[in-house]
Amino acid sequence: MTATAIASETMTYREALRLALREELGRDERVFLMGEEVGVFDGAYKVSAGLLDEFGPDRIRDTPISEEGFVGAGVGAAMLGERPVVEIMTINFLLVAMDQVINHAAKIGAMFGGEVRCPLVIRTPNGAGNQLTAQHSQSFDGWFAGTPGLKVVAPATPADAKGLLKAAIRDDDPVLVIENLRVYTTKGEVPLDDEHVTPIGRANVAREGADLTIVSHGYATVRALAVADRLAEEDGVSIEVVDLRSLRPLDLETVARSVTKTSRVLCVEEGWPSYGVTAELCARIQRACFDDLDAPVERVGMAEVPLPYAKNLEHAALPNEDRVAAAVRATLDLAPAAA
Amino acid sequence: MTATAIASETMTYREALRLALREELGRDERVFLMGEEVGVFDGAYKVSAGLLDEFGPDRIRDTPISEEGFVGAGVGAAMLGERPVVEIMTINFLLVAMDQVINHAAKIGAMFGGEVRCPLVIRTPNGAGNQLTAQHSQSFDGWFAGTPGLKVVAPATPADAKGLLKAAIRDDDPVLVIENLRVYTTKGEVPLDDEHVTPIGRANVAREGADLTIVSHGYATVRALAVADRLAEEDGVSIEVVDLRSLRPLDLETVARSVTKTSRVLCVEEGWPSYGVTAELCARIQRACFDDLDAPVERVGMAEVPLPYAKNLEHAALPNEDRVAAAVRATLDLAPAAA
Amino acid sequence: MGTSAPARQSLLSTGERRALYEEMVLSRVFETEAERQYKAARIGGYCHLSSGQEATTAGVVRAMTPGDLLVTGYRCHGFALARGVSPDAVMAELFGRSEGCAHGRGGSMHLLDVQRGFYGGWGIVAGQLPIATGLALALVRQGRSDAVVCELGDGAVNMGAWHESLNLAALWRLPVVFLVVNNGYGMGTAVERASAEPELHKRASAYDMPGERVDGDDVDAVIETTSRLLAAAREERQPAVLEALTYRYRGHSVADAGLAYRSKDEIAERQSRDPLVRIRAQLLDAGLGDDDLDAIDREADERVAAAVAFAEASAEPPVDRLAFGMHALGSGEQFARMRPGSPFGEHELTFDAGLGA
Amino acid sequence: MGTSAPARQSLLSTGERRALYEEMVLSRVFETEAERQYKAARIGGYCHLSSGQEATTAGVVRAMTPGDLLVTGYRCHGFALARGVSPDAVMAELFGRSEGCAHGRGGSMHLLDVQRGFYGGWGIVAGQLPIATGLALALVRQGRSDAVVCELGDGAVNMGAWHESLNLAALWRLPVVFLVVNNGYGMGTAVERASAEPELHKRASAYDMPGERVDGDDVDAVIETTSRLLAAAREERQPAVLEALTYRYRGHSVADAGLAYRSKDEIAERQSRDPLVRIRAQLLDAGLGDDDLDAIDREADERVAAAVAFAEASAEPPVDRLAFGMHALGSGEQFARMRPGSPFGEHELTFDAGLGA
Ligand SMILES: Cc1ncc(C[n+]2csc(CCOP(=O)(O)OP(=O)(O)O)c2C)c(N)n1
Ligand SMILES: Cc1ncc(C[n+]2csc(CCOP(=O)(O)OP(=O)(O)O)c2C)c(N)n1
Ligand SMILES: [Mg+2]
Ligand SMILES: [Mg+2]
Repeated sequence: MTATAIASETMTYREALRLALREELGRDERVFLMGEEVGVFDGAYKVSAGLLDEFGPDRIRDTPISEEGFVGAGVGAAMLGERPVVEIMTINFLLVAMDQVINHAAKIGAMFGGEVRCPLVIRTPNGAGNQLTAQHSQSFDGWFAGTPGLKVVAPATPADAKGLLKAAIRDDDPVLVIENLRVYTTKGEVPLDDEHVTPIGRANVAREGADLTIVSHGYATVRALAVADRLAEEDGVSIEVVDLRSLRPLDLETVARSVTKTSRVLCVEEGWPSYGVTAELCARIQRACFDDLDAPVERVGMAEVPLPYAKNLEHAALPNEDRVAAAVRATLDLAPAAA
Repeated sequence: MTATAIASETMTYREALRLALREELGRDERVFLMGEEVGVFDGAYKVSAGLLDEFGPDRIRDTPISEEGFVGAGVGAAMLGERPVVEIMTINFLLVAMDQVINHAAKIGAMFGGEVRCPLVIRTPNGAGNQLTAQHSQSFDGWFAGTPGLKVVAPATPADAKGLLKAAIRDDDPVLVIENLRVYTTKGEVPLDDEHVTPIGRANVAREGADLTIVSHGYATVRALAVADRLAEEDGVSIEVVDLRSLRPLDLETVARSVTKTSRVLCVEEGWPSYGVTAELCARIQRACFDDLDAPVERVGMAEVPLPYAKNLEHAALPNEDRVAAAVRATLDLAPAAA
Repeated sequence: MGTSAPARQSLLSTGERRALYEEMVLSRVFETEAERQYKAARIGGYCHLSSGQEATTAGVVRAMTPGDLLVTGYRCHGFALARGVSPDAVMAELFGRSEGCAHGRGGSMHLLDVQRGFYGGWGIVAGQLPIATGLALALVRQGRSDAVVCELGDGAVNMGAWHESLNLAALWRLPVVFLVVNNGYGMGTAVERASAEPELHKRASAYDMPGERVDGDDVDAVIETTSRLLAAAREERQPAVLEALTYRYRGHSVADAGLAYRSKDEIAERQSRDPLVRIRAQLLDAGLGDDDLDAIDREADERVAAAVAFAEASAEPPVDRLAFGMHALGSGEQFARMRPGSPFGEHELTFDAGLGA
Repeated sequence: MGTSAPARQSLLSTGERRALYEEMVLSRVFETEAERQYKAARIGGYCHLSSGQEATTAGVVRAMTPGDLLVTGYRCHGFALARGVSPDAVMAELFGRSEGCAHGRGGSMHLLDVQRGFYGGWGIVAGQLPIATGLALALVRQGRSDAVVCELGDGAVNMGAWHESLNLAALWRLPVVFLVVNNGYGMGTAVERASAEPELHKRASAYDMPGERVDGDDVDAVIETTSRLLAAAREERQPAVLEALTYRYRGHSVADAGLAYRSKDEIAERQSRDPLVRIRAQLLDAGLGDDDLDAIDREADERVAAAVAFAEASAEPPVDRLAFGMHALGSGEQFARMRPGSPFGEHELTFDAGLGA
């Protein structure tokens, strides 16, 4: 922390989200949090711990297990000018509320000719936990990012967790904030300035490098940075990591600038790559950087199976650091001649 | 129809689906059709017209408006060895049943260690009709194709409509058959042989050509073929059209063979291209054919907006023939030098 | 039949009843014309008519105060007109023109007018219920003493969204009246073939919520019952279910002949009890003359003809505003860096078309 | 309390009651050990215990015939054991081993044994209800006179899937009994804070379906009521709701201390009425000696210790069978042409790993 920097503090990703909620709840009466176990239980993953005592049951509203019902209630409340933040315990459960998110929230602005808006925020973690198995270890990020009318962000660091959640709450459109089960406990410096807002639609070069670019979001960025450090040591390669932060809009300008520099790129995601986020990245990068690429755009994600329970199978199926490192090496091995 | 060919008949896509249903209902007692208005009403789009009289209300089962309930009922019945064919009036309504399709049907085989299977078929049309507007004009093809545990097919011709629906019904895994609102009335030759089954996972070179490959599925293939004929005439270019037929599994071998020959490729889909089916095609083609491409893999789809009602806006937003033709020309214009 | 009897002596003055007649006739004439225009291919999409249901539509809306909110399904022409949206704006919307109430973006199913508290016009069966619940929650949070009327059909009561919404509304005591317009069929499916409890209002008990059934063709009964339930919603935050029994004369949509699943006799029998005829008779009893009433009918014809002329004259929405309204002002800035590598033609079609830039 | 009184004179012989005691003790001991193993990090994922609910679990399964089918939520250890799945296969599954009942792919939430008619162990709240409805539909289509028991929790009755499933079951007269295990809480949410109608069995009336409530800690009452409802399901295709009132001693899952939303006193009070103590007292009354019963307890300890040993000895599932079971035999052929351009490492991880090739 340099002398000129704004006061900041080291905290977990979870605490950074809580800080953002507390600041926005305090700033704007229209903001309220709604979801299963967000109050009395302090949140299934403790993001909202303590907020019930501070803001009361009207603003920290426990719901029945009825995702379709209370996501839709968020949509309706937002249409009347409220600023609901709906917590979905994990993204897997958003599948029972898809109709409200895709057929309703995402349609309102355009379908009604701009006559009414829907400033709704939905927060939910994606990805694998610790052997949570097939029904509880998914990432549907690309489905939402591919839906016109929605905005989708996925912070990878505590600072961005605070900044992007605040940006989402202040945005006048429906925004999905994708968190991650494993990232909650990661730590980092977080600005205490209550105007610390990370703009939507801006990627971040999380690590500078010259030989290859890794493009990722959310927890995959944490993995990417670890692999970059490891390969710098083991292979002496210099990897640049572009953390997308936003999936819709997508900041391809920043990605393309990096790829133009490194000529090689690996896209990493927690979810299944086929028809996933990394598919879109490959599609845009090969078009934007066709003349710059020395090798095909590569990608790594979760093995294309419903995630198995057994620890060894789960580890093998996830985009673990060994798999990411192997993909980096393979991408670097391809002689430019081949291109 | 050549002398050696099996007896075939010209019929609409809708009639071909009905023929497949009739044949399979007759062949296997375990097969039954279930959905809204499939019986007394003859089907919202008349695919099942007449089948109620022929097979009775137990096998042509009208349901309440409860997609989550009866899709799940199909899952359960399939687990006990039945062969349910569930009709969803349009793919937009599948959003209320996503949990049963993605969190349940797709998980059964792997999550239960192969102890039980789910031979379920879901049939539903995607795409735009005639000014049906934002909530009724969508295509979520890639969402399902990106879900391990599912198989997804999308016939573009009456012959494949019959062949792929029969293949889906006979398959031991859950299969989504994606039809299309506009393709129902298209006509074509359909083999009458009741063993006419189109294998899942095999694309079809629907038109041979040398200058550029269009890769598409469903109704987009109908558009692609029309554009190919038109540009052959207007510009004297030779376009090859690869009709995917299956989205999961995806027959990249056939696609790559064509691209290797033409060196230029345009992917077309009815839905939104970002994070869509064409994104996955771009990702795989650029990797499989990196050294063969003279231009980036291009794509065209529905404009990235909730489809507006007004006729002129709807036309502009859809991947109409003018937009596809313009994309073909732009892709051909790019000098190989540029690559 | 378990319907509550019409109010002993009507709450309506003759003038009010006359005004209701005007509304009901206007709705009937408007939709008859809409069907004609649809068949002339000047209206597209689905077009769901409510001919026969006018007493329910007009009566319910009459019981609402200006501050109350309205949400409906896709069969919403009558509700929009009853709530005071001009026939011009509605017809222009059906024609897909800029001066339509949704600027040509929504069409028949997605009418709205937020100034009049009409929050749409929704097309997914029962999808509007959670939204209505949320509007009611917002009313409470904002300290308003208004209520929400949420229209749905008899087919919608079998959707999960019905269950989740009613439970939330009852649990949180939200001011919303769920109006079940029971016209006997969901497309071709009779109520008894869809609902295990065909007396739909009884389902309210599963949420410890009052549920009532009313003859939806008796405008006095509709107004009386709706007023009572809305008052309880406004004053005690008591949500409720109101089932109105009525009948749809035309097919499910203009594309459906409506004869595969019901008999011509059944339709004729219902038409013989046409709510328009009923109220017209009441007005004659009240001393109005046939000429008065014929004049009202003529005015409706003229009003609708004028609406068609207005719609024809209204401009098509400009194609370069394809994405108009999709995102809030300022969003263009957020999307500015998305262009590299975009699908062919995407810029022209979307990014340059009203991303609130 | 509106619970049906225990059957006047019990239907159970002392031998049968003794067998039930064995089952209940085995379940309790098994789960106590599972918690220990979880804390020793040899079991992962979520681990939901049913300690305190044994009378409901054992009683309901006892009322089932071999041909009946069982579907449950994720809190399913006790149901698997009661249905006769060996503790070895269950513990091996919790350990994620090849000899687990789901070959290590499912874990605690996804136990099953189709030979015993147990169709899983599901993790999405209420997701198992539509599936149970479909199993019942299949029973009818196959002309079988068996029935389905579908377990769910008190929190699941607020999901749309509950509503759609019960309506379908009633409308189509499907042989299924929906067993609502009301243990007072859904995670930290008390029933009254989640359901507008806290007497959950009453919700059955919305489907014109019988609904009953029973003291879930009274094993005789559970068996009597379940038997009656299952008989009606088998013989008259009459679906029903059975609400069993019981209590969960431990937290929602092993990760939850279970004290943030309820008092220590409340837990102690319930434990003072432990169903295991109750049935043990009944057996003593019936003439069994403490030594007999202590022997049963010891056998349970040994059986569970043996299960742990079995699980430890069982092999981990081979990583090269990552996709085992995902697709039916012959699917490898269908996927053979998907490889070009596949994501890095995909072949090794998926295509070569049990696509039924
Ligand atoms: C979730 C969903 N499923 C199916 C449809 C197709 N659909 C449109 S209207 C309708 C019938 C609705 O009937 P009802 O609720 O009685 O309303 P009514 O048309 O009689 O006014 C159906 C099945 C839909 N729009 N949404
Ligand atoms: C659709 C859905 N939403 C949320 C969850 C997370 N969750 C798992 S169990 C549970 C509580 C369920 O309580 P109850 O139905 O009473 O069953 P119990 O745990 O008491 O046996 C919740 C909210 C889920 N699994 N599925
Ligand atoms: Mg109806
Ligand atoms: Mg519970």
